Amino acid sequence: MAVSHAARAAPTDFLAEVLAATPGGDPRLDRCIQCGTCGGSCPSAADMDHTPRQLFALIFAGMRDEVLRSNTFWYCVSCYFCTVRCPQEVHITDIMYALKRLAIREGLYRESGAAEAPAFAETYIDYVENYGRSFELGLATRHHLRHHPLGAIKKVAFGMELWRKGRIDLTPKRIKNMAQLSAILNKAKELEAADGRGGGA
Amino acid sequence: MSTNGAKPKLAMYWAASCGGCEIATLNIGEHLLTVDQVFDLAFFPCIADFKVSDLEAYADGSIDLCLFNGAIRSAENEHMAHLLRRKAKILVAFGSCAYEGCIPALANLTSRQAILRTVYLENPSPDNPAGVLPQTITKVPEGELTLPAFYHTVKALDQVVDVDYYVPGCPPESEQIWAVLQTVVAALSEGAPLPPKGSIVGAGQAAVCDECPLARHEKRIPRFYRPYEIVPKPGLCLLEQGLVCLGPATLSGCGALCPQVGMGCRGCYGPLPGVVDQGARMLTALASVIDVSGKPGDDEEALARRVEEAVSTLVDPAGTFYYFSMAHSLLRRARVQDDGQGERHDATDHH
Amino acid sequence: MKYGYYPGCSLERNAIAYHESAMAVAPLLGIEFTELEDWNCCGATEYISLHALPAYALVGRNLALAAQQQLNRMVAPCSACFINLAKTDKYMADDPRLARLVNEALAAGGLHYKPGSVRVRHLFQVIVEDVGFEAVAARVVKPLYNLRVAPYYGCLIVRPTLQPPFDDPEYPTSLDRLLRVLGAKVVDFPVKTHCCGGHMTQISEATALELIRRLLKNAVDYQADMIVTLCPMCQLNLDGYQEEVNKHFGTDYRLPVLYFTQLMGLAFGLPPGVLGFGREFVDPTPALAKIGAEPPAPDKKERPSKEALPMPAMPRQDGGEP
Amino acid sequence: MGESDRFEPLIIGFTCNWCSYRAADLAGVSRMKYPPNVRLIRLMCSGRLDPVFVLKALAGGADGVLITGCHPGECHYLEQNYKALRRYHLLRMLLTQLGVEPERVKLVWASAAEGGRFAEEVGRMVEDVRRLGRLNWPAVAADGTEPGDGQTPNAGHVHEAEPVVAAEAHQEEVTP
Amino acid sequence: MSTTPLSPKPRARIGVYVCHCGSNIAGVVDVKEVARWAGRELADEGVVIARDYQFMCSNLGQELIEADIKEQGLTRVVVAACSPHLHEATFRNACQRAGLNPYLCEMVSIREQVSWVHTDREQATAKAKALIAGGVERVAWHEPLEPVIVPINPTTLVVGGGIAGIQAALEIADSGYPVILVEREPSIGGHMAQFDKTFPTLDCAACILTPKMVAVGSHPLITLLTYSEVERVDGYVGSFQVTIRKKARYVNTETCTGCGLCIEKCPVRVVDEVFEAGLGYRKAIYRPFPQAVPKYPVIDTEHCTYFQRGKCKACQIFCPTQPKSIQFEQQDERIQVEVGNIILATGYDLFDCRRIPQYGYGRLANVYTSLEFERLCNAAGPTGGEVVLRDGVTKPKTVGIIHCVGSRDRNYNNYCSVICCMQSLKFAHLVKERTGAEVYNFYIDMRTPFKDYDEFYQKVLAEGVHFVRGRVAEVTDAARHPGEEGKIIIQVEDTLIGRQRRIPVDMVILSAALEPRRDAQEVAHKFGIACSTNGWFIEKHPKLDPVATMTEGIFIAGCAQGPKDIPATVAQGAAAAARVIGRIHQTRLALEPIRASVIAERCSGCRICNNLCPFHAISFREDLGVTEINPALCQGCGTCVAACPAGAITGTQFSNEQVFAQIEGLLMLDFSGKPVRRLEPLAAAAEPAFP
Repeated sequence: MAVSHAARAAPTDFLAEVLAATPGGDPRLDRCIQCGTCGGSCPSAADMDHTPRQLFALIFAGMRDEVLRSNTFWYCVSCYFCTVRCPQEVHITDIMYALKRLAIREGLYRESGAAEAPAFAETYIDYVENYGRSFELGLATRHHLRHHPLGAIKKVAFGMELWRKGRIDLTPKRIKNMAQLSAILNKAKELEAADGRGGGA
Repeated sequence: MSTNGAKPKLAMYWAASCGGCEIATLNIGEHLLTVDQVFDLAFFPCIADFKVSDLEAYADGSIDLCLFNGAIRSAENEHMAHLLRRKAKILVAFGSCAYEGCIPALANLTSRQAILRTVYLENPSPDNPAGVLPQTITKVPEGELTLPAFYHTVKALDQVVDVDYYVPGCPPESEQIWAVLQTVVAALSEGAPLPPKGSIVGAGQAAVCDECPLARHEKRIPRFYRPYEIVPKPGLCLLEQGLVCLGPATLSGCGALCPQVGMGCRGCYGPLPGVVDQGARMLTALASVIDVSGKPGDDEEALARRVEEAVSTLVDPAGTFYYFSMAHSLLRRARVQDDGQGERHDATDHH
Repeated sequence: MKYGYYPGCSLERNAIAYHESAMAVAPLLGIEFTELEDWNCCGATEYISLHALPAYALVGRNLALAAQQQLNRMVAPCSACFINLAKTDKYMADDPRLARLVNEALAAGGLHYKPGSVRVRHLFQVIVEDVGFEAVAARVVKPLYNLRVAPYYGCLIVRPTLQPPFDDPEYPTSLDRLLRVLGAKVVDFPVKTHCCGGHMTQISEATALELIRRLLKNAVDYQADMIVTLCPMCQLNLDGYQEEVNKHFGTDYRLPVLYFTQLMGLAFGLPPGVLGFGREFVDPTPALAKIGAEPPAPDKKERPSKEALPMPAMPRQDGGEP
Repeated sequence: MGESDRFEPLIIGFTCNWCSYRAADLAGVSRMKYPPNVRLIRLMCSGRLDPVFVLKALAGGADGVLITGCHPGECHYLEQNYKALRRYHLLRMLLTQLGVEPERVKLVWASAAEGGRFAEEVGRMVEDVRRLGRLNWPAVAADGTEPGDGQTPNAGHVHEAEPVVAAEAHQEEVTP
Repeated sequence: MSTTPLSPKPRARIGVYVCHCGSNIAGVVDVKEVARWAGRELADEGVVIARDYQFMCSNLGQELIEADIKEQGLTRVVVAACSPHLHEATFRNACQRAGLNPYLCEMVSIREQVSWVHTDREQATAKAKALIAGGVERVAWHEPLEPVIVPINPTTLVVGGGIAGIQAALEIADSGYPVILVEREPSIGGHMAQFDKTFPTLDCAACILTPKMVAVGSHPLITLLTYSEVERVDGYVGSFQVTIRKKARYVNTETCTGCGLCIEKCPVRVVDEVFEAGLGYRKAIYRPFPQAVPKYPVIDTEHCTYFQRGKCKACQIFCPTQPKSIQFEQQDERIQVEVGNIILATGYDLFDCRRIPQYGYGRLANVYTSLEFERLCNAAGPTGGEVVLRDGVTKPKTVGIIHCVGSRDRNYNNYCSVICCMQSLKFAHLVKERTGAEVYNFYIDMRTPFKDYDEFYQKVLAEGVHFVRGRVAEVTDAARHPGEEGKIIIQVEDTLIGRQRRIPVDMVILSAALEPRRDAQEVAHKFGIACSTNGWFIEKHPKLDPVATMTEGIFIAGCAQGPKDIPATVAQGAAAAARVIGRIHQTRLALEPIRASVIAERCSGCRICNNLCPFHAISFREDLGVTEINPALCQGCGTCVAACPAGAITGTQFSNEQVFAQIEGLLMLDFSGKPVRRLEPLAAAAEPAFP
């Protein structure tokens, strides 16, 4: 397929960028032998525009934009099947996380089919950063009101059902030492920004 | 050899030592009478009042035999070594200190300044608010007071003067001493041949194990123990029980006294002749039989960690392996910083 | 046995049934919990999708607090919390750089965490490893005879295999064995470690519903009366979204989804009231009604025909030799 | 500090005849480049490596010693490199006590096929030892008298400033 | 009572020869300067002549050295050129021709270690000088050595009766030397005997193997010990003493005619885990297969009713021979044999597919291993060659064949098992041929090297077999759609279209990896050889010496050395045989005199060294209380030399003196080549002013 030269970074650079953005020891991506075990194992492969394997091939080819525009990693459910099955012990799930972060940093995810995922994540961590705990009701409602006002009705019904069964709070809980948590998270973000490794830690 | 019928002259001097060598010498018992018959005591400050001036008065080479014990730790020691070398026909490095540094040379693991500080400042006993340290020259109204310089590195006798023979041991065994004296006497009186210069005399041929009655087998040591940690099984080689014993690396001649009472050999008779660095020999021997191995495909870091664990049960290798031979070891001393922070570095410091 | 307890956000409310039943059975197994003081959310799979270091710092705070409160043996009942806590500890150990950065961040909150100082395990893992099947068996007073259960592990309790893997990441059998000990009939459940859809319910519902359908279908194919889970997310997706699945695929599944702790409680003779029953979307009472007083007759093996070829020997799942 | 006047450490390397010496050969045949600071001695096996060789080299003026052998489990004499490994660790303990930074004595496994690894490790070690500075043990052993302490008898060689001893210098940075 | 000190450095007349190697060395090292320097500065060290020359290894170069030895009366030679692994032999021979003991020559590598790895001319030259100084100092301590000569016993032990061992045994025996062939199982034949057809020619394994088996059984020079295992090995190349345990057969092979009546009458049916790979049955008294060599059956006591419950004896009752050939009282016997060389052809084990649960083997009835399938389509197999499902009757309509099961996977075996691709192609062909089913092959990379292999691939392609490039993710019976009900579904990414596919089939065949024998490590230790990280026996050199090992007199052949197909296995069997025959022809063998020895009077019997030698060369003489080293067993590694706390063990060619001297030499020059001021700090200093 025709790829404009501009879209193609020097192969090794992008691979290096991805590796650097993946913490937790050597992610071993450079060992990939393109066997497809990941793509074969993935429960949501059907929804992905590229199978993980293809995505890796694109990374090796240095096709940065195409990779970061892909919806593949947004459909990753982090079930770790690919990771434990990979014959080369590539940390695939972690790489998917890394790609999500890079895509967000580059603002490219919006073009991917799964524009909502990051939004949902944002709403989620909003609560975590303000309360220290997640908050299902707020999470679900706020997220859905924002992104599908219509679908939200259904969601609210679901929420009500949860509430009826005593499975949901109407108000979020806040941890005691929120100040400490905020300090930690802010410092962490600062470090991450300074580091400029696409959040590779 | 001895001129005009006059009795040959014997000298015995102590440098940095504990006096144990003299006591061992006097322990030869009734043989002392023979010694007295055969020799003129020319210089023996430990048992009679001799002055250095007396010694200086002798013609060079006029003393037939000098037993020099003690290490060279100060300028005075070295001065006396040179003096006695001049005066004596046969100079013997007598006992472990003179031979290879012995306990005094363990000071080489730290620095002169650390020692002076410990002794004159940090000890509970001294009352030294001004923090005065000994100086070679101190001016006082009456004039100048002098002290011999205190060396940073303790040396063996043969590291400052030429030595004819070595008698190992801390102290040397009395019967060995007597045997040595007999050879010399034989040489002096009947002109019997002396052993070649540089020989170790008053010792055996092989290692201490040769004289050790404890049962020995193939060795596999999973970890080491310090003497207080276990009660050794009687009759069984201490090494095999994980107790450090320098017997295998130490010249025989003592009759393996220590191992027989359940105390590992400390190595006071020094290495076998021709062996460079007794400590290293013991180190390599012990390490070789540490019972940590692996199989193909083992994680190399994990393997290294297991080995490190096992060896780290051997506390203070330097002090253990160079108990007596520090001055004669290849490295001779520890490398310490100029500020005199000469504390010995605990082996567990490194990762 | 004393453990630190990290409930995680779900168990506070949505999975409160899990929390209550866990608290009810724990004392019978000699387990004593001390809840981690002022714990915070583990970030689920969301936080790490946006920021790496803050995500690890977020979890790092929990670990640091645990160490500070001398809770060196932590238990997390939620698979996602468990994996986040355990993974952060391991990655900090494997990646000194990460460890340094996380600790720099923690320092801003006056905290520090030394990798390896806290061992985090899943509640189920603790029951298997520390309590043991014998001790569980000793507690059973009302065996769950006749109840056909599909043992559902989900992904995160067996994957990724953080040291030491306590069961097979593809085909674990410890939950099967536990349920057998409780007297239930465990059906073969090939998809026992497949994904429940996770947070896809929020992002791409269609994707999630298909994953849920696969699980429900397989359980039904093997005539299970119910699915037993170890994880709040799995329970919510399979139970709460079952109606949605039926609408979406025109199916008619009515498969209760319970926590293993709830079944333990029943087998231990505890009243359903203390086990958080009544909060399910799919009513389990019909299924539970099947529980009989008598052990079912062992299903007879039909003799293989004389032409049939022998099958390879497999290890017995009760841990014994084949 | 310019190329010209930067400190050039002298390192004695020990190789086993079957793996690491052949790795060195391979590095040569493949024209890989590494700094000329290492001078090799061929032994039949890393099991022949007598710690006394290391001490001898250091005492004789070497700034570091590189010990190489076959990977564990691949020793051509089956299991002798395990002995080398044990000796190495005990020796490091000893050297640390004697004020020699452990980095100055390094054990590296290199198979006959790992010419690249060999070259890399040599380069790395030269850098490490250069950082640690000159060892100059002959001067240490000769006298080691600290200057300016008011008493320098038969003042020998001026004792040069020593680097901090490894034991303190190289604390694991991550976990205090 | 007195012991004398160290011996002084011996005086020597040393010649130094520096090679230009064309521009290989001279291009970077100032060779002429180096030679000049050596002649001038190393004179005190004993150098009497130093020359440089274009190519020292050329005849002229060698003659130069020979001439100097004769005319200048050189007693030592140092050649600074390439790696000793290239030309040490060359220059040693030159010395020998000139009447100088070859071991008085030392090589210094200034090409591989200097000119080829360094660029700065000055620094390279300096290093070259230092290396030569090291060589000069060292060579002075060299001693003349004579090779260790050992006689070679003409009998050879072959361990393992698979095709590799069979080939080796026949080659040696046919050339007129006796062979003892030891096989663990009741019959020789190995894995090959289990196969149906062999790729790529598809000729039947039995048809080509049986004649060889018979030849072994009837060969006058081959002693066949089946149902036997080697227990211990003593001695060394030329004269090994081997202890072999002959397991009780409970059948008297003297009288047994192999009629097989006992087998027929035996009431106990047992799943045959070995020969039938668990797919078929045998009796408690059995012969692995009809063409077994030898033909005598054995009793499997674990399942025999008589041995378990003390009654039955059907086999004995019905045995037609007089006296009866069934002997329940038979015992294992130990036999001692003397051999000169040993060939290990112990083969491989098949990967246990249960270790990959997602492939369903053991849980899903119709998932087979490659070995099971071999038996399935073998005319002599449990189904008489019918390719059917586990029910024993149904023919599959769709079959999936999965490559690389347990191979090329860091979770199991991180290597390619070599034979799987061709084997899977063979299976595909056989399935088509026998059932006409649709066949899918799932592969990562199709590897068909070697003669006629790729042609076979072409043939199978033409037969309409489907090939899916992708490593199978899972094999499951969990149906998602009506079309999948009752089938086995193979889930895989078809990497050529980049989609996940689920392909329903009736039968799955797993091309399982070849693994080292479970006891390979133990066996290796018994014979004093090594295993690689993957567990295969290590050859002496991967390319140039693939059937020899580091232990003199021990050779390896076949899959014990690594996965390989039948042609390669046969070739190795023959190669090992050729090496052995060569040895036997020499009648005597000269071993490198690099050996350790104990100075008895210095040995105190501390026994530190006693368990350090993997070649069992070190033994303790209880009577003398000292340790001894057997020079023929010693391989010269020097570990004991380095370990002896008393310095009582010396090693020729690598003595402490030699290494010390070399260290001193290497340190004579600093980095830039300037001589280091030899400070003698501890020599008697001038008498100090007192105080």
